[in-house]
Amino acid sequence: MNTINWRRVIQVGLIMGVVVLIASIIGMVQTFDERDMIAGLLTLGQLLLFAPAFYGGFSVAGKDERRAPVPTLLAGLLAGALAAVPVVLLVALAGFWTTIRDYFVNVSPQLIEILTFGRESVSGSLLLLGVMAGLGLLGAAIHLIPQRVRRPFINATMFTLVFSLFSDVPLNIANQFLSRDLVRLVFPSKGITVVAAVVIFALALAVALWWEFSGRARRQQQQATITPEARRRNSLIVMVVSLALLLVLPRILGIFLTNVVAQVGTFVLMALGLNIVVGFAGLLDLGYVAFFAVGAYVTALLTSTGDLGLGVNFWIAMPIGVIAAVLFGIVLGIPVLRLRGDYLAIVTLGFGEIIRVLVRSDLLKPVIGGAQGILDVGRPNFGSFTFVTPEHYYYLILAGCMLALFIAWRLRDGRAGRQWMAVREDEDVAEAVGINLVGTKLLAFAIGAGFAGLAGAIFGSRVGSVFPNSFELLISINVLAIIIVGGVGSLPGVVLGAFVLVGLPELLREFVEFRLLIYGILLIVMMLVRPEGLWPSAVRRRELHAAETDEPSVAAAEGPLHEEVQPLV
Amino acid sequence: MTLSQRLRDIDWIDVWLWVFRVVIILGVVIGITRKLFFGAGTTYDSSDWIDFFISGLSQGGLYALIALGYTMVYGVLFMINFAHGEFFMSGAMASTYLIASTLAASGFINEQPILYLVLVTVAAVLTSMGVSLLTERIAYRPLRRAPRLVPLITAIGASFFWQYIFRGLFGSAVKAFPVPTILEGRVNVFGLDFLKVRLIVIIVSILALIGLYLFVQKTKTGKSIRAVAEDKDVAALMGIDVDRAIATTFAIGAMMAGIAAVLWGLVFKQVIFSMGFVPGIKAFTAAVLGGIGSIPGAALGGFFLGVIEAVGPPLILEGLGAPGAHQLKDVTAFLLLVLVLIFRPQGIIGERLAEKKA
Amino acid sequence: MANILEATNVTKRFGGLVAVNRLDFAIPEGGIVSIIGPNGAGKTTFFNCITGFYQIDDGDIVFNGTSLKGRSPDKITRLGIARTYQNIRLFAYMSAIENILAGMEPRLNSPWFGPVLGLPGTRAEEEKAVEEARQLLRFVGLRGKGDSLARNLPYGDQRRLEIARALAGNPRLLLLDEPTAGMNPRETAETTEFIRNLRDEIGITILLIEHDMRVVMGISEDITVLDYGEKIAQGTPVEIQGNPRVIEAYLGRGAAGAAHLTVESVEEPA
Amino acid sequence: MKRLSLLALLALILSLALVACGGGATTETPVEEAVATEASTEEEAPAEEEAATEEAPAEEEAPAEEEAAGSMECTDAMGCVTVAPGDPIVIASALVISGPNIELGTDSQRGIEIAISMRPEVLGHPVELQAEDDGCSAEGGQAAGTKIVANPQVVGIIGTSCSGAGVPLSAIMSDAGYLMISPSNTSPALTDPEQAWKPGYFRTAHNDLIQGAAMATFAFEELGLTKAAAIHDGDPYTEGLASAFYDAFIALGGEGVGFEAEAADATNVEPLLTSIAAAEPEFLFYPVFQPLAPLLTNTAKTVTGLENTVLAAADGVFSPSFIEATPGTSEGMYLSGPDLSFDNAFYSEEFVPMYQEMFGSEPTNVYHAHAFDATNILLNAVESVAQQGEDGTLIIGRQALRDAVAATSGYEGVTGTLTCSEFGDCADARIAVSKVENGEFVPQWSNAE
Repeated sequence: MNTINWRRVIQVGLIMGVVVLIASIIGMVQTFDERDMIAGLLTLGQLLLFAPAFYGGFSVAGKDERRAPVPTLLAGLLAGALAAVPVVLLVALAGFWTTIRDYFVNVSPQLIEILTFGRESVSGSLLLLGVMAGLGLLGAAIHLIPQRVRRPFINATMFTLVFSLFSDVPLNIANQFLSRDLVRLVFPSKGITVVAAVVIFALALAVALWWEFSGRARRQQQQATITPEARRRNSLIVMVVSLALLLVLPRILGIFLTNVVAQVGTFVLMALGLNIVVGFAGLLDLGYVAFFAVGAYVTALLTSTGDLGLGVNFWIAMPIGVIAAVLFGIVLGIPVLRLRGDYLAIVTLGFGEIIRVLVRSDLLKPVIGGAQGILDVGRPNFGSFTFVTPEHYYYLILAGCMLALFIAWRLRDGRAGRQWMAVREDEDVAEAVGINLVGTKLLAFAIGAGFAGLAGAIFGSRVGSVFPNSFELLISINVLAIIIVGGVGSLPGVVLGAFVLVGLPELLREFVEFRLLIYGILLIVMMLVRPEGLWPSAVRRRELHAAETDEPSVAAAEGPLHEEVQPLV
Repeated sequence: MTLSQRLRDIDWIDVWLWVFRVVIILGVVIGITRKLFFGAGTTYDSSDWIDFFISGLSQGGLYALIALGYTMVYGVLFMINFAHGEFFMSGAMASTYLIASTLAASGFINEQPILYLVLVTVAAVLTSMGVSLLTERIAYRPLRRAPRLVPLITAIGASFFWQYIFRGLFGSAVKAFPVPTILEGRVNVFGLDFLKVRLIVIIVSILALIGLYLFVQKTKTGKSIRAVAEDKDVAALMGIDVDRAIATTFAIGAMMAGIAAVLWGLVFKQVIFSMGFVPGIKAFTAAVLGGIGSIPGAALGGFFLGVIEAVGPPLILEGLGAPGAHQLKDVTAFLLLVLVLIFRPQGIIGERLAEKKA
Repeated sequence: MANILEATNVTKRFGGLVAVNRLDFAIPEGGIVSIIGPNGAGKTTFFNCITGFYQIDDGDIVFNGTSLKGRSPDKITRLGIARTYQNIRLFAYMSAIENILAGMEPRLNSPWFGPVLGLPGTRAEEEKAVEEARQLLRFVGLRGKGDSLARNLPYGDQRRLEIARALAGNPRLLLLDEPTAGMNPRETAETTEFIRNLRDEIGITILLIEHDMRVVMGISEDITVLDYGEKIAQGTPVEIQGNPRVIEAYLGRGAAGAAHLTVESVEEPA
Repeated sequence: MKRLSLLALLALILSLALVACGGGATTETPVEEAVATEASTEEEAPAEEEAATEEAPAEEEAPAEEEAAGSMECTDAMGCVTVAPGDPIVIASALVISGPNIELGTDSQRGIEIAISMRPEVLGHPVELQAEDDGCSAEGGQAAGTKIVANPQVVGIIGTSCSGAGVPLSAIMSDAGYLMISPSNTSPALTDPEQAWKPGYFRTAHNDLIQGAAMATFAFEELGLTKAAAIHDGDPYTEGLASAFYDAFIALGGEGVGFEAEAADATNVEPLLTSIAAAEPEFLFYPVFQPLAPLLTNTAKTVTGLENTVLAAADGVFSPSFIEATPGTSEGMYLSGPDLSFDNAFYSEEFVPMYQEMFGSEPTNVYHAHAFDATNILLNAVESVAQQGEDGTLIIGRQALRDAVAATSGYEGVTGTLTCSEFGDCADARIAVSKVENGEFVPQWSNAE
């Protein structure tokens, strides 16, 4: 590429500029600016501001390996600068339109200050323009580095950014093992110190370079020559090690992170259930929270020592809660499971909303506490040992997740899994080969409900009280987003999805306000770009990329199946 | 045939569905009887019932206008445009914050009330259309050949996206929608006492519905939309620009949502970023009630739902002795949706959906 | 020979349109019977009525002494009726072997929780099923293709796989909806031979819808001709070839006197 | 891109493992020692504490304790916080600082920040605030509580904002030996030993029962109205307050003509109000939030039968934005809330100007004052119980701290004179009722008079 594709440069630059503008004008930049990543140097808000410029530069430079440096750099510079133009205009606008805040509430003086690096508007704007142009240039310049250096370099940078963004994780771990003074040296209040960042970057770079230059080739070779037995043995070792790691995890993480993991685990449990419904059987359920609520309320009512409760032992109440959720799933499922696709989605949404309204209603207040919820939910115990701390619940949830994973895995590979897959692919034909549609769907629905009920039972006990506002539609959407982002139908994907969508926001409380916005963007982007999810199941991957990858016959791609079968998500 | 054989031949699902039907019908009958003949709960006089009814009717008009967007898009693409409620919200928010509040502050609102309403409506309609076209272009069009649930999921994503973009732009507070003083108060028509704004809503929504129906039936654009709804491939062969027709469908739906947004402001006098979600679901319910894909169906479903929501709680729920009856009106609405989908999926006046569509 | 399936007075309406009108129809056990007729004559609709996909409005269909009226498709399949589709409907993203295993549903009895508890019965049944599925694959000539996705198989293989899936449930009656549609003459001949073998070797009764007259006339023992949902003729291939009503239905009224229905003249594309 | 992110993830996990292993190796000895010390501490303190007590604090305290061991011992039944020389005294906050109720939480947090800035040093140590988010929900309170008790340096918690979050948080902090003072929990359950009360729970906010009773008294006695109705939206706060009012009104001898509920996200409230109007109430109390409160206010004016009904709401909407959202229609309405016309000069002359200076706006809610008082009570207690070493080390006993807060009596704060009850109700429960006149809140009446 020796000439600049001006159209593309302008297009990319302006798109990035609009992204930056929107992030600024809706208050994201300002809110995220309170999060230090590298103390005194970089905040999350600035990252949000600068990343598009960098990416713009990176993307306009293109993928062509043989390119002249000057046009490449020029294109990057221009794209970066263009990405700054909309916000610079915003700064200018805010300069003379003093009442802008009456209209756009987040265009605050603080935002302008962030955008202009605390200087007065003209020099600040120019600085911003310069910085973003420079970043665009850098983004483009990345392409000029030889690939073997480039990759480790990018990886090390990413690692440093991720490390500093989620510095809570290493901080809490370090707190477990190191003295406080030492910890403070690396982690001030939030984020990490500049020196620490440099050290971490250097270390990461060294590791990545070593990996790139010495390791990669050899490992790839090994990978190729490995025997199936050895692979099986390796995966067994991996499983044993990870299980051992899971067992000692609370010791490593400390109480706060353990609680986060327990929270993630609750969602893993629910997502495993919804994954059976949506991923295996292809039934979109938007009212999934209803079963979570049933499990939580039934268990809470049985175990609570308060006015409404019966004071039953948790170990008796929990299975009853699960069974209640399953029965509820069946009772609801029977009428709705004859509906198809999107109608089912809407009806389940309606049921979820009905449950949400009912749990807080005056109608059921005498029974389930209405708005005031249920207090003093019972805790599980073994003899005189009672579950209290997040650590205890971690093990309970871990056991629940393991059980659910096992059940989901065995069912998927068994007859039921095959029936679900057939129903998902073509209901009519599935019925015509002798599969009882309602029974098969009901089974998925009931098992999914059971997992959610279990999650609810543990949730109520862990939190110690049950209030209606824990059962909003949002939970359903959250769980759905988990399985979509993780990979529909994929068991490891579900776990990964829960960590990304529940664990990360838990670590970044700043996200909370923008959580749903980010979910919305994620759902759209995932569907457009990577519908199979982050960690897709083998089946799903071949479904969504069958046409691109494996083509034993060219004719097949054009065969009658192409139009006919629509695998549901 | 032995007893056990007979038992095996019984479809237990049908049995359960019958039980379900009977329970619901019994509930409704008992509730109404107790209310009307045994005076359960508060006693209402006839003017109260008329108030319930009119209020429900005008609310239904709003639902109907929003429902049109759902029904038209469903008719053409067979997808539930979950984000349609946000198109409605965007029109209301943008027109209130950017136009209405400025015009109200300058006193223009009462000097030129008609012009004020026109300007606000134009702003709302344009915003709704813009948001809708942007959504269609980015989140739906690339997925037109994808499995059906894929666009539904992007639609859910788009719904949250717009909601929180507008929250970010204008904040999370309630904003007053300025109403010209001439529209305040009541008016007497045919011996019935209407709030002026309620009457306006009912009239405007009926006019808009008729106008839209004629548009779709009579104009060239309307015909091309119907052709695309019948069969996209054939329509394309006939020289119809399918993308354009679909975009037009979205734009028309959004236009109705924009009109609904202004009417909404006149009635409830306030806007907030979260205002689109619940009306969106309700309007979708209305569209399904009437028979999704049909314009008169959406209208009928909207009015029906509005009236049921207003009259149902005092008439049926209070009759059954439920405390806090109005809190449960969403339950009535969604139960109605569930019942219709289970027992009459084609809706009140809808045609039976062909196999490939259902 | 006893009739395995008897349809009496079967009527199916869609709104105002009568798709199948008062049709009487019977298939003798072990026979190969065909239904022909112009497009839209109601052939596939009648298939759908037999398999329970449509509920018939009037009349009755009795299979092996049991009325099929009001039964759901899965129950009918479990009674021993299997079918294929005009436009192949495999589970496209399942492998060939999984498709056949799905077709074996009517014969599988292990409970859903079997795999979770590791019940020996379940495991034995699964192992046996996989073994039988592989045999079936070999039988239809798809040896070694068990793990490819159905959608990636060549067209002819897909047809065969669909038949294998239908056979997997050990049906007594097999309904084939245009099994040679889209095939070249050589494949068509092979398939015809294959169908005949099915009856001769396994003893399955076969009901065929077909447009290709070579196939129909070649293997059918009895042919029923439908037009606008009504039976206009029934008989042996020879009888049908000479029937003026049939020629009229296919070629229009004017041609009736002039033309004699030959095998070539009615061949039409799928 | 995919490989890249996967690699980054892998690297993160690897490095975590490295940190963990490396850390483990170098500090093995101290940890063992810590365990040993922990054991000995426990022997000294044969606690009523269950097996589940925090381990982290012991591990952390141990080395520090050794330094100071020469001069001081921790004799507290529930353990101590040791503040090394130069280290800050850490107090935590658990307030709603995100989501729809953000105004409530940030306002309280500002109260805390003002209190800290007014007394930057306590016993020679700076005061540091660890701010957490209670999310205004049970799980939010649970998460915030866990995070706070993971830090053994925290002496006490100011929070939570919402009662729903307070329930799990009070259980967690109580088990861990901490104490909390809430500036805005008003649910009666939290200080009811039969329900959710836990040792170590205190609050400077008034109990709902008091506000409900005050509003009832105002309506029945001051305005002389005899027929009242109430509406809530299913939120624990609004339901609690509405029913407290309704019960108190009937107890006073008035007639309750309707206790209704409406969804918080309702749109068409006209049928509800028509229903209520049919019962002809003279006084209608709806202590709900935005957007329901303005919606009810705007609609009530147009409903036949409610023209002369007196409308009233509570502190959930006691803010200028409510008046902006109800132009004209809220005129003449009554709003109840904590008495902010505190007749001490300190509040109006020092506190509010300071608030404006630090945060650039008028107070957005009422509970900043309660948070301010809560912070001061906590810091006073720290001052009174801390053992001070020669080098400046502080040892603060947790049980002693609770006792000191519980003993608060006649404390002159900005919200009045505070005395803590046995179950942690410390508020000087002065409720004021204001009337909206010409778009301003004009104080009318207070239950203190």
